[in-house]
Amino acid sequence: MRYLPHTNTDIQQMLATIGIADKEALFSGIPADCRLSRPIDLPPGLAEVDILAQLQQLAAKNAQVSDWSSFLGGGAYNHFIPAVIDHLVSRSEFYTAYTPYQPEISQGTLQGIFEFQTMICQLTGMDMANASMYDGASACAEAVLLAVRAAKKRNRVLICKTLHPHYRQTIATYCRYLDVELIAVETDNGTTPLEQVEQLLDERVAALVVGYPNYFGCIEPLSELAARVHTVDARLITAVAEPLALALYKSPGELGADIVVGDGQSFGLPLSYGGPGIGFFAVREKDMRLLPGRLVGETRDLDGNRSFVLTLATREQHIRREKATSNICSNQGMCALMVSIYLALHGKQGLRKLADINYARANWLREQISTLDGFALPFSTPVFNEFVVTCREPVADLKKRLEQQQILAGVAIGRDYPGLESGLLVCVTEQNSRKQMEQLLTALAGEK
Amino acid sequence: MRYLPHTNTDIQQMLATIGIADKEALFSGIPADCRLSRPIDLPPGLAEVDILAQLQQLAAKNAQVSDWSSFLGGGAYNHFIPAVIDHLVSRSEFYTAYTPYQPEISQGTLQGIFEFQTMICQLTGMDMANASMYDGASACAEAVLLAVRAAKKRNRVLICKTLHPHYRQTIATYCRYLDVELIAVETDNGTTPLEQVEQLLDERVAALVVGYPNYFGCIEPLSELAARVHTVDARLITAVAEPLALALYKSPGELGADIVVGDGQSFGLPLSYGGPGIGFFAVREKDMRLLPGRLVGETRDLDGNRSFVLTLATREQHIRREKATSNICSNQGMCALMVSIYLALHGKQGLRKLADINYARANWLREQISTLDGFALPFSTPVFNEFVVTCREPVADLKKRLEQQQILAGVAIGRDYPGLESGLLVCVTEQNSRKQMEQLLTALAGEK
Amino acid sequence: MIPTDSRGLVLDEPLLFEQSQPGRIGYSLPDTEVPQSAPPADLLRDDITDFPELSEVDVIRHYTRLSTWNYGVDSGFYPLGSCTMKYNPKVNEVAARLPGFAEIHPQTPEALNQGALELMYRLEQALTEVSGFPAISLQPAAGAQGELTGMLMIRAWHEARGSKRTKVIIPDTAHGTNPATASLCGYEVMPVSSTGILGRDAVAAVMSDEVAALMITNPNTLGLFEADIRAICDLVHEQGGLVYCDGANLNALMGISRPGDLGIDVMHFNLHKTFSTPHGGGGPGAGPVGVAEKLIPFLPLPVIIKEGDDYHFDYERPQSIGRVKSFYGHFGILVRAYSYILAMGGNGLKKATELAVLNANYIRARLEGAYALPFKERSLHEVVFSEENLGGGCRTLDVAKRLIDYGFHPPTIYFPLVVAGALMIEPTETESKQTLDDFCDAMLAIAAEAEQDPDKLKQAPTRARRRRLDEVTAARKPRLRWLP
Amino acid sequence: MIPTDSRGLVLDEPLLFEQSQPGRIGYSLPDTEVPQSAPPADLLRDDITDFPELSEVDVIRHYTRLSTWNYGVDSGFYPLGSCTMKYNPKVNEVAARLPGFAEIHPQTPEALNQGALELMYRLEQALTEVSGFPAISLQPAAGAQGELTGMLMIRAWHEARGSKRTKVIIPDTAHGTNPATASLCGYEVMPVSSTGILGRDAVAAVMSDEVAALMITNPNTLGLFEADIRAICDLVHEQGGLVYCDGANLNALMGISRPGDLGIDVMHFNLHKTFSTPHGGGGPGAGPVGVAEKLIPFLPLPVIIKEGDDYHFDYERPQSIGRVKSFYGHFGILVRAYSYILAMGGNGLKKATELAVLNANYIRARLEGAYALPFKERSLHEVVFSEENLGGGCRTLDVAKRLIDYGFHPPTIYFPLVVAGALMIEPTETESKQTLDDFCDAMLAIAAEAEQDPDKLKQAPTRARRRRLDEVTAARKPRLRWLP
Ligand SMILES: Cc1ncc(COP(=O)(O)O)c(C=O)c1O
Ligand SMILES: Cc1ncc(COP(=O)(O)O)c(C=O)c1O
Repeated sequence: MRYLPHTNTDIQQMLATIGIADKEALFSGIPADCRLSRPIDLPPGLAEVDILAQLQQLAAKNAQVSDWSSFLGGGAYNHFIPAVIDHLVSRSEFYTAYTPYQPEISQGTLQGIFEFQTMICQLTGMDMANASMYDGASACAEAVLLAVRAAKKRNRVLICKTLHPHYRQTIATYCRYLDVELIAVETDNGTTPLEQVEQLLDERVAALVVGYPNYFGCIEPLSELAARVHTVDARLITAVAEPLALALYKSPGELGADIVVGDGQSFGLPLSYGGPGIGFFAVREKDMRLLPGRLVGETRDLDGNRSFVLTLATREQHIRREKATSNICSNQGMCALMVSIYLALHGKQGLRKLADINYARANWLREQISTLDGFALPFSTPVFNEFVVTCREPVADLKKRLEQQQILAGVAIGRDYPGLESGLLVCVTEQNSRKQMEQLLTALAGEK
Repeated sequence: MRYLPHTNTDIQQMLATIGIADKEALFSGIPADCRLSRPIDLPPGLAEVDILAQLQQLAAKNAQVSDWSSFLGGGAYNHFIPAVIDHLVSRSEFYTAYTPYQPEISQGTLQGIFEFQTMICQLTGMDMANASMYDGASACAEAVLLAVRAAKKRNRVLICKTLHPHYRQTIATYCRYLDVELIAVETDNGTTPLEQVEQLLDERVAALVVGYPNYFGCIEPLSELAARVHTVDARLITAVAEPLALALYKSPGELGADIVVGDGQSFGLPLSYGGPGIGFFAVREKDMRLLPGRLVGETRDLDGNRSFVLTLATREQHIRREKATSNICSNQGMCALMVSIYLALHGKQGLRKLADINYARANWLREQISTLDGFALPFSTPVFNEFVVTCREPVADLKKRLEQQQILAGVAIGRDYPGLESGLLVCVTEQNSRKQMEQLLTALAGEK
Repeated sequence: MIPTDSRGLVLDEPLLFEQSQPGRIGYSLPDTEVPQSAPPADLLRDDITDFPELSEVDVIRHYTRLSTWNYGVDSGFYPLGSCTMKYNPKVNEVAARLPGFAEIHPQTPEALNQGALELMYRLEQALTEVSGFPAISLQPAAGAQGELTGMLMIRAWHEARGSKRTKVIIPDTAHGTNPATASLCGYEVMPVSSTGILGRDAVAAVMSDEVAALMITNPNTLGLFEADIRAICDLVHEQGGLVYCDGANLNALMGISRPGDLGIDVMHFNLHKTFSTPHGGGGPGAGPVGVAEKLIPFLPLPVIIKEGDDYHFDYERPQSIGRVKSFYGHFGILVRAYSYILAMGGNGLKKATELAVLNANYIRARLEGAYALPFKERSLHEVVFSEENLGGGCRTLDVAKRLIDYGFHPPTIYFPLVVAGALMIEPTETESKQTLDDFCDAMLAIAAEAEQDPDKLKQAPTRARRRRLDEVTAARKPRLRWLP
Repeated sequence: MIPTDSRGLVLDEPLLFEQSQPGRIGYSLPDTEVPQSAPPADLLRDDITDFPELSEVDVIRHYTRLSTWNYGVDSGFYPLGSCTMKYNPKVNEVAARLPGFAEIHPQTPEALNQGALELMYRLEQALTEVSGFPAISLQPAAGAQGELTGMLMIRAWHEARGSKRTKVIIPDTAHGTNPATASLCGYEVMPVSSTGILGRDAVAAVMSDEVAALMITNPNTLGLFEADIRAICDLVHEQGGLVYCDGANLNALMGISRPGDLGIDVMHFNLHKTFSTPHGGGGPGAGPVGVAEKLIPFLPLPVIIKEGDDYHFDYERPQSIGRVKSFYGHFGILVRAYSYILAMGGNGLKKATELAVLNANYIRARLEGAYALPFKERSLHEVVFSEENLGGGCRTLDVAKRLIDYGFHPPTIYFPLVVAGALMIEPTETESKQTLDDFCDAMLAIAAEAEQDPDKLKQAPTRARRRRLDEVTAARKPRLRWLP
């Protein structure tokens, strides 16, 4: 076996050094009634060529977005990934390393994360960000926990229904057995109505959680929400599933958010059927010691050279154990690196330009669809690169019909939003050419 | 433009430092009548995504061997390439470096080539090998030049007709305007008849060039040829287009060859429509100072540490100019590295086992085809993984017919071998499963 | 041989922001293709302040140089205990990048991604076979999330039965994620101290009808098999509790013992340990959970099911604890793990375990004496020494840093907490005897240096990119981002 | 900023053979699937003596470590004159690896590989547009083989006209491949000395009816445009000769001047210089030739032609010089070059040239004075200094080695031969002003060190993997392979 370097001679010599007769004796500490008495019932190992052939067969049964016209978004975005990213993250010093516990030989990872933390701050307009969370949904759930912990006696959290359903569900799971009361905030014209928020806000509320853009692709009135939330000293948690929007729209930080979480998949991570994504988590200075997860800080070494190191570890499980701010240990280090490379490559200009393209195309398509017979726009609020249309044709039928033409028309939102059964969430990125959009329009119009 | 880092400010500052007003002035040394007075008439630069789309369209028009059943060989061999190779050669310290002129910061390339030279010696059974040539054909032509130069007054070289036609043609081109007389040696039973060789050998002959395996896949009687060639003190040049054969068959060195050249493409290089391949060139000690191309040798640095360095440069064009042993400058460094990784990974056992698989499959198929009506084996000499069959059906028709079934049946040899118009050269590697071979047999038998 | 003269050019590299030049670009974007448009001006953002502006070559050099300051498994021996730093096969990386895996969208109708679902289904089956648990969820993102998922299921199971237990027993050898997870589930942690191996009696002493579960690690973080495991499970079960197993150390057990057969109710796997997926400088991992029959209704959403030849996600599971993250699992990591299982086969996995244990015991045999061994039971995949025997006033940290000068990644240190100055060495099976010998030679040399020339240790590392860092200032005056 | 404190862990690594262990394996092979068989015993070889036996992880670590001892363009500035070490775009690497390019067999019928032929045809057209030559052959493997191909065509042209000329004029600034190539074509070399720029008169003085051709490099290896080129071409043509142009320096001319318009008869391109394909630690390159009308019949075999919408290889070319290698061209390199042209577009190529020339002149402006500039004409893409002004008895070699300590790859040294201790600096267009400033700062610091502390130069490098090597012993007692 090519991954196992032991020759028979090696094994014999090693057993002799250990002072046992055979490999069996290595397991003498395991009681007989704990032993598996048969071989593992899995097929014998395959040659590399056969592994790839088998996997290729499975891969061929999937609908690659490069072979389809895909207008799917809803928490995972089909953006182009420059070749540079894979080239750089394939450097094994990065991806075969562990969490940088030994800073003297981990400065590459550490400086990379420090830069990631910085760019997340810049994008979100916040003071500090951690080294990553699993994904946007779990980051959002941890943000709720932070807010509740920070607010001490308060245990209510308002969750806007416009927040991505997976985020809402994950929050619910994380809070399941904790003393947290989750209260849903209804929806109006695709965003969160300020009046209802005002009604719900009181001294029991620790935080309000809102998407930006929200699940409908709409831009929520963040600064208005912030103003109201802050009147009761609660925290505004903003969740960003499509962070490219932050290159075009005002940052949550600028608008008054207290915590900004989200998923960085848009920035250079393959769709990969939804995982791994990468959660980000940014806060104001005041919440620094409540942050979950790893943090990299700047310091100096004995020679006075600038260096980076994992810091404020007293927040973390390996030091604080049951009192830790979170149980997270492994995070999404490699994904953070990919995001950083993506952001560095696009830079200030490129990210804005890319956001402009996404905006222009999506809004063009939105307009065009709205002129088609049988389609309407339920919401008038500004959007970024995603929007909801309602269709006269049943959404399931429409989707099926378009699949015949190799088009993935969008995400049906009816299951998550009773009352919006006719709604289709359509996403447009720079990967959807005008030609693709025109084909979509023809196909949509083609209803018999 | 993302490959061009200059900002406008940079450019202005640089022009000021230079002391000129604009970029135009940079070209003041070029007379007006030498200037191009119009823009380059090529389309504007494309975005990365569009480059890949355009290239993918071209790529889609080609017959990938992974989508076809390919029994093509004839100088390029479809062997499996382990993932490790691409991973390692993608390390940019290797592939973005130049020829290792500065050994202090090129020990990676240098040790890699030293190991390559060593493994080529081990495989071929020779004393020393150079750092690579362009390909087998040009290496073979340079071997002829070496032999003529070494032999001083002799200018005749015998070329076996069984040698790969491209090798023969390349030799002819290289010798076109030199005082070298090339004499063809005929063929018998797929190999070179010793009697004819005996007749042609005399004091005018500098060398005989023979393939091993030859173009028909047959194993030439190397030691018998060597014995005869050496009676007149000429050199036996052995050319190996499928070096995997050397893991199974006796090495040319062991059998008496004086020069062994060939192409290493089989060892981990993609087919890539025939290039880049990699020429190798191995000689006996006596010819060391006549070797063309780069050579890496072992030495020590000032601290006494073992080090590697380009050596014996006085043979080369940059020192010896018109008296150099060759004009070669760039060689196939990255390919040499790929070959080395491939050989190191397969190792002594793996290479033999792989050769066994190739041999067993090819010889099984050869037997099976020979039992089909309408097919015959023109030669009885042992083969490695390639063999000639003759077909009753016109070869061109047969090939076309099988292409309908997504089968590339083999290489027609009639154009290069008048008299063998019915010959098809069939190659079998570990990439041709038994199932593929059975399909080929069914298809062959299916002639109406 | 010990690489004592290693040295070479390692280049400096400032922060991205420090290199940025206004107007420099590294992107390459297609045309807009439709009329330009923009959101209302009051929503529009200005420039992203201080965001970097670089060319492609700047970015390439930046990360290329950064990488050279790092040490990975591909650089050399990385015996980081509890982390199972085995070789990450390169074919797995190719597999995960196949366009039919990397370019598929999670919102695609299931019927159009049957290959992905089938792969995950097959992976679940393989994990079932290796672990003995009848059902698996691939959903959790990493080990700690697997723990959370598992403990939430335990709590849901209790609640479904109307049982309101409040406590979880956790041995003092446990990883920090165990108590942190118990807290996240609203449980109070009851530490129990073990003397190497957790005795049934120790558990009995604290077990009660207030205890919802025991969280145990097997083999534990000392590298020892919990020999009383069956009896302990019986005991906990008898008293109405459940048993969670931290499966981080499964690399010691493949083909040897199946946690699911021993009475464990739920266990997480770390695919990034046992199943060779890369650690990525911190992640992403994958932390599937395996459960006993009784916990199947509580599995997180969704669950893959096979109906006829078709694969689906099942969301209609009323007792489920719900969703713990978006979509389903770290698919890209799952592909790698499945590719590994295909390469190894059943026998290969067992052989991996045997050799991992052989390697750990070989190191133990070579170093015992020079280094103090607090627990004498037969080691499995890792061995834990203490700093007790060190001369010259040297501590575990000094040994670790000195190992860097010898070209090795240090072991895990100061964990588990029950060992004074623990040096937790897990070689894994992909290391050869030669590598182990080089490492042991270095360890022995360091032990001798501690006696004779302790400054060598205390000043170490001197050959790395950086010398020891001022971690105190880092924590006291945190600088967590660059500012101009 | 100058990276003066760079340091870090760089690991040792023995030779493959020294690590080999009998019986260790790194391969993974499919089953034989048919009955085993073997050739006659007397033909069978024994083991390959001393061939390495390693595991996959051994191989990975070996080459990973080796790579860290190297310096590439991605590591830093690499101003190796005449080599055009520009950035190698990563998308080109992806392009060349597309299965529809990498996995196609050269013996496939042309009708089945139309995409590959079309790509090459389009590349030829692009090279035609950039260079002004009406026809291109992509066949030659590298620049030197392009030279051979071109000079053979020149000779074939002469012979076809019954002309038996025997000499070739080559200026003393020429690259070694020029005279070596002329010899390979059976020509006698007539060196002609130039004072920077080759004067028409200097050529006239040696031109005769014995001269088959002039080989000229434009811009020449001093980085200067051969301003008399038109007159020289006219002169040579008038006297029945042809003009070969070494096109290695085309990076100075794109969009500015087309060699094919100036009277040149044949020129080779170095795609691995001007068109950004990687140098690969020595190769592979690609050395297409462009020819004037009169040489088209002599192009090497085969030639790509387009008939209707179909692309073919034409082999029926009776006047062709024949084949110079197997198959057709370094296709994998051609794909990269074409991908580069697509990325740059016509304007981008011109801009590349302008910035390459700007960069060279900027370095010249900053260093002139501190370093002696033997030729004062306006530089194009590179600038050549001499060692004349160096203090402290330092030589060009010392400057080069000291640059390593500053973290830069040295320039080309001691070439061209006409300059005493030449320092030939070619920055290329992909380097930023910041990088050039860092480099110039280092060069100026070194010039100062030469005066004040020459040992710094003479002992350099001290920070690289190795100090200076004993090259004399290497050549006197060559050890060209490992032996046990
Ligand atoms: C024993 C043990 N349990 C749990 C974990 C947590 O796993 P993860 O990092 O995948 O969340 C670890 C990881 O270090 C561990 O070693
Ligand atoms: C001026 C000049 N001519 C010719 C060559 C030879 O080119 P190649 O190395 O591609 O054979 C070179 C390469 O260094 C060169 O600089």
